[in-house]
Amino acid sequence: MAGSPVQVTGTVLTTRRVDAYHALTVVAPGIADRFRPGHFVTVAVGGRNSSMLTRRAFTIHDVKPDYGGTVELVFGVRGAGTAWLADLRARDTLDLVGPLGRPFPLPRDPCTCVLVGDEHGAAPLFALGDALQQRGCRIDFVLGAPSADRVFGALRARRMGETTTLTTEDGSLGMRGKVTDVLPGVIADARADAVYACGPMETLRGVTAVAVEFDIPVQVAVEESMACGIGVCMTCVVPVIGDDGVTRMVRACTEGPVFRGERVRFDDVGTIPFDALGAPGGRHA
Amino acid sequence: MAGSPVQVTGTVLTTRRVDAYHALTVVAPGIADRFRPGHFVTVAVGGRNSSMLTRRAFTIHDVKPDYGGTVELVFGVRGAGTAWLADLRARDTLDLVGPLGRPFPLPRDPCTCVLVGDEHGAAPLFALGDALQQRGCRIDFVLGAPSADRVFGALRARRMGETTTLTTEDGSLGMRGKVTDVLPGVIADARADAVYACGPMETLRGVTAVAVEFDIPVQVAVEESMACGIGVCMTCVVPVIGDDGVTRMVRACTEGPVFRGERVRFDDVGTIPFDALGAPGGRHA
Amino acid sequence: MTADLRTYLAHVELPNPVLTASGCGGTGRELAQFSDVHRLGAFVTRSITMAPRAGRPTPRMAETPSGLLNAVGLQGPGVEAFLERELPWLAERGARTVVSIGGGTVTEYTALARRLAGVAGITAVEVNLSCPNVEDRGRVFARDGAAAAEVVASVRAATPYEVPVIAKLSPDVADIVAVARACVDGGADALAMINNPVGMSIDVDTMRPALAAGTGGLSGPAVRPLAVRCVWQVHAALPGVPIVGMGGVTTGRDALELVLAGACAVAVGTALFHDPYACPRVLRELEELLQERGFDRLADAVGLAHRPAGAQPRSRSDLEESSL
Amino acid sequence: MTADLRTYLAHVELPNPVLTASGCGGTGRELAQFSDVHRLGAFVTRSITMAPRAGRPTPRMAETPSGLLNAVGLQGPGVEAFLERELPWLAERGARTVVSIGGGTVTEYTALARRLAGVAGITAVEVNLSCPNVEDRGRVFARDGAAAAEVVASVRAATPYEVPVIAKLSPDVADIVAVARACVDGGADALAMINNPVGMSIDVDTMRPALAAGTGGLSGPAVRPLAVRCVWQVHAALPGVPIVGMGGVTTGRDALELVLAGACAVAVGTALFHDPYACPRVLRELEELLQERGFDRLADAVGLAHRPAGAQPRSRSDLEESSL
Ligand SMILES: Cc1cc2nc3c(=O)[nH]c(=O)nc-3n(C[C@H](O)[C@H](O)[C@H](O)COP(=O)(O)OP(=O)(O)OC[C@H]3O[C@@H](n4cnc5c(N)ncnc54)[C@H](O)[C@@H]3O)c2cc1C
Ligand SMILES: Cc1cc2nc3c(=O)[nH]c(=O)nc-3n(C[C@H](O)[C@H](O)[C@H](O)COP(=O)(O)OP(=O)(O)OC[C@H]3O[C@@H](n4cnc5c(N)ncnc54)[C@H](O)[C@@H]3O)c2cc1C
Ligand SMILES: Cc1cc2nc3c(=O)[nH]c(=O)nc-3n(C[C@H](O)[C@H](O)[C@H](O)COP(=O)(O)O)c2cc1C
Ligand SMILES: Cc1cc2nc3c(=O)[nH]c(=O)nc-3n(C[C@H](O)[C@H](O)[C@H](O)COP(=O)(O)O)c2cc1C
Ligand code: FES
Ligand code: FES
Repeated sequence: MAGSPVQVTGTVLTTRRVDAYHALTVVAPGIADRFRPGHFVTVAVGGRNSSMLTRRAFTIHDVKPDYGGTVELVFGVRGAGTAWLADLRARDTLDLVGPLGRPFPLPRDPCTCVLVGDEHGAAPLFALGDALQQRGCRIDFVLGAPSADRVFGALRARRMGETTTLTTEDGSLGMRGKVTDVLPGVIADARADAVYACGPMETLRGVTAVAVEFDIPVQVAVEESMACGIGVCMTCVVPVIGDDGVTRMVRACTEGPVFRGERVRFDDVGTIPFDALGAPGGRHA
Repeated sequence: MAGSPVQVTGTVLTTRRVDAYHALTVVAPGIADRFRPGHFVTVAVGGRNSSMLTRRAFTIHDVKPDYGGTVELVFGVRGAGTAWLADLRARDTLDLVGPLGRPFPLPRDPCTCVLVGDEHGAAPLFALGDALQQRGCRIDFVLGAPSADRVFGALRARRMGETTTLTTEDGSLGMRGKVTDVLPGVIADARADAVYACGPMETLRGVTAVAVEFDIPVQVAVEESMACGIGVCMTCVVPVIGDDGVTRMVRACTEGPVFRGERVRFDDVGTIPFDALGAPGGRHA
Repeated sequence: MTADLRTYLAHVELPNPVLTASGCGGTGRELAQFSDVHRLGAFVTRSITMAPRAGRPTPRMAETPSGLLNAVGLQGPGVEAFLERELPWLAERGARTVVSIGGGTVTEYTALARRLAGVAGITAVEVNLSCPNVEDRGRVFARDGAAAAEVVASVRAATPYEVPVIAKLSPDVADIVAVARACVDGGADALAMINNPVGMSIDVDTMRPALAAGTGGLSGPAVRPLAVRCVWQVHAALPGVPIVGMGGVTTGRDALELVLAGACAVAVGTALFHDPYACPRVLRELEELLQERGFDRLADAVGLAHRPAGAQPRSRSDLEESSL
Repeated sequence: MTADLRTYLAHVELPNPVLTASGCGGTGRELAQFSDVHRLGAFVTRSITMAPRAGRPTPRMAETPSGLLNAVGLQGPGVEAFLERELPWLAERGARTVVSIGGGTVTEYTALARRLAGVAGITAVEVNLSCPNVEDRGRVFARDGAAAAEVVASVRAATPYEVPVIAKLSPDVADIVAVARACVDGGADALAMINNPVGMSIDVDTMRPALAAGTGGLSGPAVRPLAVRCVWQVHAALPGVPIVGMGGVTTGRDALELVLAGACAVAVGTALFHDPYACPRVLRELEELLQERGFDRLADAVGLAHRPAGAQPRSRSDLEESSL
């Protein structure tokens, strides 16, 4: 698929706030060149002498050809690492590794796709939407969040999508509820052929259930805690059913983060399913 | 002497380079108010989430009344902490605790004092010189360093001192040699009554030996590794002979950093002298 | 409503759970420049020895990533000078004082406990077991359950009934629970953990150990995961025993972490070197966190992380002790 | 002139002393995207088990100050799949491969050693002794000298003479030297240290352990002082035994620190997660530091900090092991 990932010390070009989110554009030619929608990068946080050892993972929101290639990340402040990122200013440098992960697979033939983004999960959907539209696909957006300020990209979705449906749990924007509440209607109305989704596990589980109901393929990008992002540490695993029907604990960073939704055993995330390959006391152990 | 130390989060007002040194002026009213020459501050380094736990100690070079009170520090880059400090810019904030330590005692009556500063040891001597001149003392400077760019404050010394003698080990400025090489001549010429010295232990040892030779009092400001600077950790001790003739391991941060030179057992720094109070197997143990 | 922060070391009530860690608060006078010592849950003294001790040569400290190595070597004036000059000052200020004691033999600990017995103003006696046993080729008492228990038993016997005896343990043992159990069986009313694991740093410029003493004790946030683990394991095995948790506490969140693991009090050590106001700040932050989480009493949070909360998604897996 | 960086694990020569740490370099393929695996001193595999293992539930990692907790639980495909799919790839690339093995019983370790015996492309066998001994209520082998020695002896017996056996030790024991000695007496040709001490972190928001497994192994710069101390102590006691030092190595300076303490090779673990180029970078930095200090050979720096340099002012004090 894409070439090898690279490490880049990039200069921050711009920083901006987008409602509850921060967007950082960083010069990173080697990463921008290889980008496919769904790729992510990991960034070092805290500067020299930081007590924070692990890189933070962020989906690439956008790439631009300026300055040889820039990548844009969109993130919410969650803990100390994202707080540090939010304090970066233009001309600071940022250490990135990427592009990482398995990007979204694209359909061969034009079809209708629903793109579901929950909170910052919306970030990768616009580059994906572009790629789909270039292949002649129709796209429809469903974006949601707990509240209006955390719905990311509504304007852009409205411009790009055939339809855009917004949901907030507090009803401050769009329909009151969750993306999964409105998804069946959107799929039915659009006569969608496929679903792409990005967001918390619980959302992806719900989206997958809906897609399975409609018997259409669904690609989900999962978010698991990652210590390395490059496939060496085995901390990011999720139980996924293989082509052979066997469940394995596979790495979200390299085999994923994009998986076929129905292959991910969402109910068993956070456990080792008893029938997984190598499960304690399991048939393969 | 001075009131209690305080913790202040001060704004950096200016940063400048002075040859091999960096000078930082920080708004810190509570510290500036209480300042006496010889006091030091400790500063937190590395920012939030820093892996560097211990504060770094710096003599206060100068205080000014601007903005309610500022302190100026002068330092050379040595390791990660001073490298971080050197990167600070105006408007950044710095967390200081001070004023700390026992300042230089001043003579009651006007007299002639030689002020010896080796490398950054020169930093506290100008405020000291001011105070001495206000009491009608004559002051003479001896400043030294390995090379010209590390001699601090030569110009100011020339303006303030009756005489100023500079030494460098490489001969790039003033006399080739060390401050201790020229000190006897300066004392003799000035008919000095007292010596104040600040610099590495080895220099203080030499200065003390010279002063003892001339049988004049000498006050030295020592530099020992300090984990707290406020007297609670006991890491900064030096062997010092008390009024009762007993050697004790005393804290450089609270009993010092200024000591009467002849009371410091320079030859035994880095050891526990066998006759120190509580020495292993010693008479008090 | 603010949470009830009172806590108990055995039957002794403390108004709040934030203590100084032994050897990190000086004589109390130094900290008093910044905040009142009587507002501490208790002031814990540096480890007091029979005779004056000059300690180790310098350098006594080296910084490590998120940690500090120290080799102070129990420098102090000896028990007589302590009782004469330090304890009365603390008592006058209304501080609750936990006297830490250190010795090289069981006899020395016992003599110290006897000397302290009946002295007014002592809230508890903490037995620093991380001292080399001169009768066992310098093996540290805390690394040998039997030796630790012997010290605790003799201190307990020499100490008045109403003064609790706290045994302070080191993490660098194969089985902290076994040592804890031995100390409790020996009569310890409470446990304190962790003392510093032994570490070392080498200066790559001088190519010699950074500390004059070679090795030193590692403290600070770097060791917090070890402290949380020790408190967790010991609380799981001995849920009735009060634990003073310490090791890398710098914020109220860190304190709460130890409380949730099973500590009913926490001590602040190395953080004091960075922030002389750390104790009142940690207390205030802890109070806020408890309030945010709806606790009426600190006591309800003690060891809470052991109790699988039905609603929590990750609670299905059982929690075993292994790094694998 | 650049220093001669060759080093020896017993009689096996490695072109340079920088290895990957077990469990931190994946299968080698992942790192090969960034730099050649044959340029490593050696590639150390994650610990291979007989049967496939799914490992522990997630979350498997938690960040701590300058440290990382992990509870992966030896996830892997089992020895057969390893020999079929992973080792040949490493051999093709010209990597020197140290195969780490892990088991729950002496029998399992022995079976693994037998299975590896005679397989081409194995430079050394590393015995990960930080596995719970299912026959001793889950007590980790590395915490019990006798059990560790038994494993080592049986692996040694099952392994061809020309393949060195490296015993990998944990720091969380009362006496690392005793365990090291037992392993060497049991036949270990070299020692590797340190594996992760057991730590824990509690999420103060969920009020539950941050790792699904509860406890986990602590790694990264936070533990480096423990690693330096262990290497120092073991090298002092067993100066002839080659030591692979690891624990928090992120730079050439860190590597040199372990070398000066007594390691003849160093492994890089957690740092790879942050910097996938860490191994060649650490090697380059180490090389520069050796050169700056005038070393002709890496070997001359090994354990150098033990030898009191006459000229050094701080060398008067003797170096004892105690945190006091
Ligand atoms: C593939 C992938 C893509 C992501 N893309 C985005 C994005 O585009 N925008 C965005 O806002 N966030 C994204 N996240 C989540 C983001 O990585 C976390 O919010 C961030 O790591 C939190 O760091 P912190 O220091 O602020 O929080 P802390 O909670 O202090 O982090 C502590 C540790 O936990 C890890 N961690 C915490 N939360 C997460 C999480 N949700 N996922 C993975 N690791 C976590 C951190 O990496 C760190 O090691 C993504 C995560 C993954 C795995
Ligand atoms: C009372 C006092 C006053 C000082 N005044 C000045 C001054 O005015 N200007 C100046 O340039 N320097 C001064 N120093 C020295 C200054 O504190 C150190 O250069 C600084 O701490 C080095 O920090 P680092 O992180 O750059 O170095 P590192 O070597 O990385 O520091 C590592 C650790 O060692 C300690 N340390 C290293 N060197 C020293 C030292 N020389 N003295 C004490 N601790 C040390 C640090 O505090 C830190 O804990 C003073 C020291 C003391 C004790
Ligand atoms: C400089 C220093 C001196 C210490 N002295 C003692 C002591 O005398 N007695 C004792 O029991 N513990 C002593 N300790 C250990 C602390 O009390 C505490 O157990 C340990 O440092 C962990 O807490 P912290 O990470 O908050 O510092 C000392 C620690 C430091 C850093
Ligand atoms: C994610 C992870 C997995 C590990 N897996 C193993 C393993 O399978 N076998 C083993 O012997 N050590 C394992 N270790 C321990 C490392 O090999 C190494 O001993 C330790 O992490 C210290 O080095 P570091 O601080 O450079 O990571 C693992 C460490 C980590 C962080
Ligand atoms: S994050 Fe390390 S293997 Fe996926
Ligand atoms: S630096 Fe802590 S007592 Fe002096």
